[in-house]
Amino acid sequence: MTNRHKKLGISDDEVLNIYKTMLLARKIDERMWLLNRAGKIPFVISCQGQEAAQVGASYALNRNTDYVAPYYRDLGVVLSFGMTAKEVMLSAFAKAEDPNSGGRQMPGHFGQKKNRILSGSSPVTTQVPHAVGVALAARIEKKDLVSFVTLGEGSSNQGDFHEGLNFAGVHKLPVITMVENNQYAISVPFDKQVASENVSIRAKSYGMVGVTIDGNDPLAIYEAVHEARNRAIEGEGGTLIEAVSYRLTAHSSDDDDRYREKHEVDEAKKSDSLVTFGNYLKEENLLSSNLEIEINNELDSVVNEATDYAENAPYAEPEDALKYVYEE
Amino acid sequence: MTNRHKKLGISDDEVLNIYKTMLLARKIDERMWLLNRAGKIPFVISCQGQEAAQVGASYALNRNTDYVAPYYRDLGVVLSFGMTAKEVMLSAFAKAEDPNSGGRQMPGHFGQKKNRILSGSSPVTTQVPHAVGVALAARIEKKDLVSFVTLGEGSSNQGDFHEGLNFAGVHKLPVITMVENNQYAISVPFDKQVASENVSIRAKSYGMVGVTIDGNDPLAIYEAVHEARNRAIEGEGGTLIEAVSYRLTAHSSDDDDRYREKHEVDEAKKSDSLVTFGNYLKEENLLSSNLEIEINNELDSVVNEATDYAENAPYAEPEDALKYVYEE
Amino acid sequence: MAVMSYIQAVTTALREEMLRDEKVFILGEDVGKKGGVFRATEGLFDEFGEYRVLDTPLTESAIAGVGIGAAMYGMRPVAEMQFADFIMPAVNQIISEAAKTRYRSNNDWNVPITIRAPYGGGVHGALYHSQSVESVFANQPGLKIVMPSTPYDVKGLLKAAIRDNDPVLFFEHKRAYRLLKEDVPEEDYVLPIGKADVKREGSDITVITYGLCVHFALQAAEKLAEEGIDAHILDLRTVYPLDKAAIIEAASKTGKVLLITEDNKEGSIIGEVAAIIAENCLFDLDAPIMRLAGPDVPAMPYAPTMERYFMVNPEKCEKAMRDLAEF
Amino acid sequence: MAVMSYIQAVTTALREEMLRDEKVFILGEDVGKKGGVFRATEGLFDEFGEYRVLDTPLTESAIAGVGIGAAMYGMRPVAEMQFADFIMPAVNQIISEAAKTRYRSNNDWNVPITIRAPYGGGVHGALYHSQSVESVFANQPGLKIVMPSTPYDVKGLLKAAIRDNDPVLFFEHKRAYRLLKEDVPEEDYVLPIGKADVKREGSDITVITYGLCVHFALQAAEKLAEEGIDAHILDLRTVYPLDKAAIIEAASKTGKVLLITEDNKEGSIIGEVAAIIAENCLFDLDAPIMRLAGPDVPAMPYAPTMERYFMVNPEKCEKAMRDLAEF
Ligand SMILES: Cc1ncc(C[n+]2csc(CCOP(=O)(O)OP(=O)(O)O)c2C)c(N)n1
Ligand SMILES: Cc1ncc(C[n+]2csc(CCOP(=O)(O)OP(=O)(O)O)c2C)c(N)n1
Ligand SMILES: [Mg+2]
Ligand SMILES: [Mg+2]
Repeated sequence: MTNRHKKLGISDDEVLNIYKTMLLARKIDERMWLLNRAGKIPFVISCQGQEAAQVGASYALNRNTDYVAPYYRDLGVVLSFGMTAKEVMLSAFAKAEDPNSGGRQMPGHFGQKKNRILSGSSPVTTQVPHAVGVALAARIEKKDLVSFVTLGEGSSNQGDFHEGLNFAGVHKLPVITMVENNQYAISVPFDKQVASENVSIRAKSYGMVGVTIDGNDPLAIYEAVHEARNRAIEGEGGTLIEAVSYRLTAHSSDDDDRYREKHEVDEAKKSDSLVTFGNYLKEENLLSSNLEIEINNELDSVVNEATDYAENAPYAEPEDALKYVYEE
Repeated sequence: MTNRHKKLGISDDEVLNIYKTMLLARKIDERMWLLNRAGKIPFVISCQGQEAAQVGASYALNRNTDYVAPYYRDLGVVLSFGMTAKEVMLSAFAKAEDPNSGGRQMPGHFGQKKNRILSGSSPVTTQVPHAVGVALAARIEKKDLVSFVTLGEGSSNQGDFHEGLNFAGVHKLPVITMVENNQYAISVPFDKQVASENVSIRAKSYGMVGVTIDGNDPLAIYEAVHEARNRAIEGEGGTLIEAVSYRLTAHSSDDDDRYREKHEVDEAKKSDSLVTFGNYLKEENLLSSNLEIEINNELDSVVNEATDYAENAPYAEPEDALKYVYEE
Repeated sequence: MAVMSYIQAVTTALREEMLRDEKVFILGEDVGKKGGVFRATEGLFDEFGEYRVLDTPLTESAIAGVGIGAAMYGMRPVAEMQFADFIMPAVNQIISEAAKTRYRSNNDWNVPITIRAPYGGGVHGALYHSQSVESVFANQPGLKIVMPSTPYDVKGLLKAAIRDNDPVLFFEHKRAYRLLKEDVPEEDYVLPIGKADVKREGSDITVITYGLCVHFALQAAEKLAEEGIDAHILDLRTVYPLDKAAIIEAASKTGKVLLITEDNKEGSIIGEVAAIIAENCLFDLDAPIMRLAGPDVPAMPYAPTMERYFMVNPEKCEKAMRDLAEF
Repeated sequence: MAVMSYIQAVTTALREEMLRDEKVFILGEDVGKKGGVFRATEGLFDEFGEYRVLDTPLTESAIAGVGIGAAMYGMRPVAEMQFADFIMPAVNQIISEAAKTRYRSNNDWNVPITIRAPYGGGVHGALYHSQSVESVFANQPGLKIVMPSTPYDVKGLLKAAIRDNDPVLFFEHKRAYRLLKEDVPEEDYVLPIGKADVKREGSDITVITYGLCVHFALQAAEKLAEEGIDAHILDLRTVYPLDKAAIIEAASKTGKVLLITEDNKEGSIIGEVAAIIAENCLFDLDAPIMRLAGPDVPAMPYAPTMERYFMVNPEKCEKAMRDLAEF
């Protein structure tokens, strides 16, 4: 009897890495909320509830060649693609050394060229055509790589989603789109936002394969992305994946969350992937109590060090605001 | 044995009116090409090949209450909704009396408030959200009317199509969207333009009914729009109709058409609805040779009179360019 | 009279107009159940119901476009763009449609829509929650752009915008929302769109500005008054089309003109103001026309050091005004 | 040297750059098989194949956005907007993305895209095939906007745009396409983006303009020369960011300045030019800064009477230049 991850070709080490990356994302996120409530950082926007999809998907990609165009919740994606906790914290504190933007953008606005993480902005969904553009470039240059782009379900109603995916569909470009359906777009719930029964059915509009997956199950997501990547590399075009989970926090530190019922959130917490996936690893005897403590300690010190470093790092000089408008 | 139009509840008179309106559209269109080639009007953009869909659809609407947001080929729609040949010709000649724009816009840019024809622009697909807005207003005001909007299949890739139809879908608004799929968007054929197998499947993205209909068959279109209107009035939301035909002319008088094969056009002409629908009426003994000649003569003189009137009508004064920027 | 914050003036104007005219309705992202991310529409969903305070999908082009369609039908939509920065996907609908419908239809159709959006910086909003976007639209005849500086002006001008039979962009400074408070009449009143307003009479120098910068300039003026420098301050209020007569009068009055905007300098509204002056009352000037504005960088950064460097503030105004007075 | 029309210069520059650098590719509506609705890309599809001259779906935001993504990857896309009027759906991608990527990423990423679009009127194009749209973008640091006036400038500036490591909007006057012809070197050359160019030396009055109006002004200048009025004509060439030094020099030289644009007057590029002059060399002026522009109506009408009324032409230029000289 092989277990689920072995069937997918994931080694025991790798599956533990997936878990660790999810946990690191969660821990950084939680720390940012504490820092925000302590008045140390002005803003936080969370990955909580979406780590499984983000990390599961990333591990199914080629993290040395593929390009990602993440959105603001994708802490799990960027950590998987090589951004460090320290770098994330430098961005949270808006310090000069932040590789995403040198402290120019709010946290969650990822970008790091050396790890092929496309720089992102705040207006939602603009990254979809960008990812299609990378896939088009890969086609022109005959490179075996895919581009991976994420967005929220609310954002899947924007014109750029339609135009971008149709463009990819016409040319069967190697782009994987993952909609992280966390049920809400700030206060507006799914049914006031998306007219279709689910998001993945929209794939039909683009001649693509579309699948809806449990976003709390990193292995299910891994499998879907893995298959999507194979199709993409074979020239069979893009895939639209809908990862269904729930936004466990308020929309951001500026949001009060009063528009939804507490019991709905409590209910969702029962499927929290950190718990359920941890349980899977325990059942598979990969995560002993000792190891769990060890991992937690290790990640806590990573987060502590990152926080300390970032807190003490300098801001950019005021006049640095003038730099890099054009090539210098 | 009842014939097709009776089954649909269309009287003999009405079915002849459909034919006459289609023929009038064709004749006006042909005249405009002649005028263009004679150097009398600078531009023409055609309805040829799409008259059946336009007129069939219009007759299934309530032409006294419903709103239409036509696109530039919809001569058949606006004639059905009450615009006269003379008014169309005034627009072709850009004369002051043109009710669409007073000679400000190119021909094909329809608009006439008294007939509830929304004013249109050149950037494609912007009319889709407008039609949704009318439907939303009808909902707010509890009016039993629908709005009807048309566009080309190329235009169905624009962001405004997606955003507009999703908006309508979420609120189940009474809007009927008809995509006139004439196989080309200027030079770009369907398969380089639309990634889905057909356009109507996109209805699934919006929780709507979608149907693909032979655009050369006015009765089939009538039936589809009739059903769509009933659903809309019952609060069951919008419908996406794809009317498949072929663009029988070049894109416009500025286009040379070299990107497609002549035999493809010749082939399409065999299904020209003016011929096939004329044959239907003949088979049903509604269109005798005498009547056909009579109708042709009647419409020819309508077109002649319209042309003469418009040609001799005055342009707006130069300084009229300053009028109506804001309410005066 | 009631003391009202800038944002309370927004809510009050919306509510009064909705009560006055059934055709007025609100649409936008999170405007309904949540009452808006800044709470500009707080309470209105409960009072007027879903279809008069409609939570839309996350689609700015549709918000504008559906609003335009409803306006053509005869409604009076008030569309909210959650942040001015996010109006960009709606530019086609605003510029190609709203602005041109009356003209292109030869006065047959019109579009009485109001589009509200919070703009401006100094709130740690970084590049995409801090921008001034008015200059994108300030070359589009058919549009009007209103940018009020006080709660009193907000109430009177927002009501005027909603009643206007043409499209109005109504930009509210988000830092002003809770910062600025003043007495506002509880009665109904409207203020004229298209008219600038003298916010301070003075005889030594003329400052022409709008939005939050009006306050910075007023604060600076009080300081400078102690030094004997008497500043005349004109609040543009409507930044497109500009009130040329008021600009010419204010500039001619002192012959020394400082123009202030929070926007990037090049291509901003105040360039046009300078051109109007240079065209119409050049020989009344005793000093070059000075401009104080944000630097020409894409938008203001998040880090407090750089954000402060970008933003106009009372100290920068004071210095520029003193320099001009001493010219 | 070869005699080339303005549009042939476009095609030549594109072709030479595609031959020089494999990363250069073209995308847009009808640019491939048809060779463009104006035939700017004629022959390139056959020479370079589909993926270097790509017919895209009818989606301007995707054309810009896909181009931006490809540019971030390292390609050099040249995107065509079929008409400048239809760039509006792409404004979000251009302003929020292309313009801000270098800055927001602290110089990590850049977007070497060129976006070409035919603009301008006088071709019976009516409201939506005649507009000047530059002012929508001329307040967006990170962007460059080039508007060449001659075939020679087209070739040198389009090559420079394609090689530029930042996004460039390249607006071509559609009436110039076949109207203007001149000798153009067959060798490779580039002209500097950001630099204005003196198109005529003169000592009595200064005309600052760009695009097709440069020719109208030159024609008028020849006529006025017979009357002894000697006009200095500065072609801005890059309208954003402006060449301030050249503007100041040209304005100071004669002390009498006429600014000309085909765009609507209020909020156009020439307002900023006036502001630069009023800020930097006011005391060198002997006359108010004059402006000649389109009227402030949404766009030019189709009917020939009204179109002519809207458009700048040599006669209007001549009259304005004479008025200024006689001031
Ligand atoms: C174009 C645009 N409009 C509005 C916003 C403000 N905004 C930020 S996030 C958000 C909701 C996004 O919802 P969804 O796409 O479901 O993503 P989620 O936050 O739920 O992950 C909104 C409205 C924005 N960032 N961009
Ligand atoms: C936004 C925009 N981009 C480009 C154009 C130029 N243009 C006019 S019609 C057309 C093709 C439209 O094709 P389709 O939607 O299939 O309609 P059809 O003309 O075939 O009926 C194009 C590209 C335009 N009018 N608007
Ligand atoms: Mg969501
Ligand atoms: Mg078509």
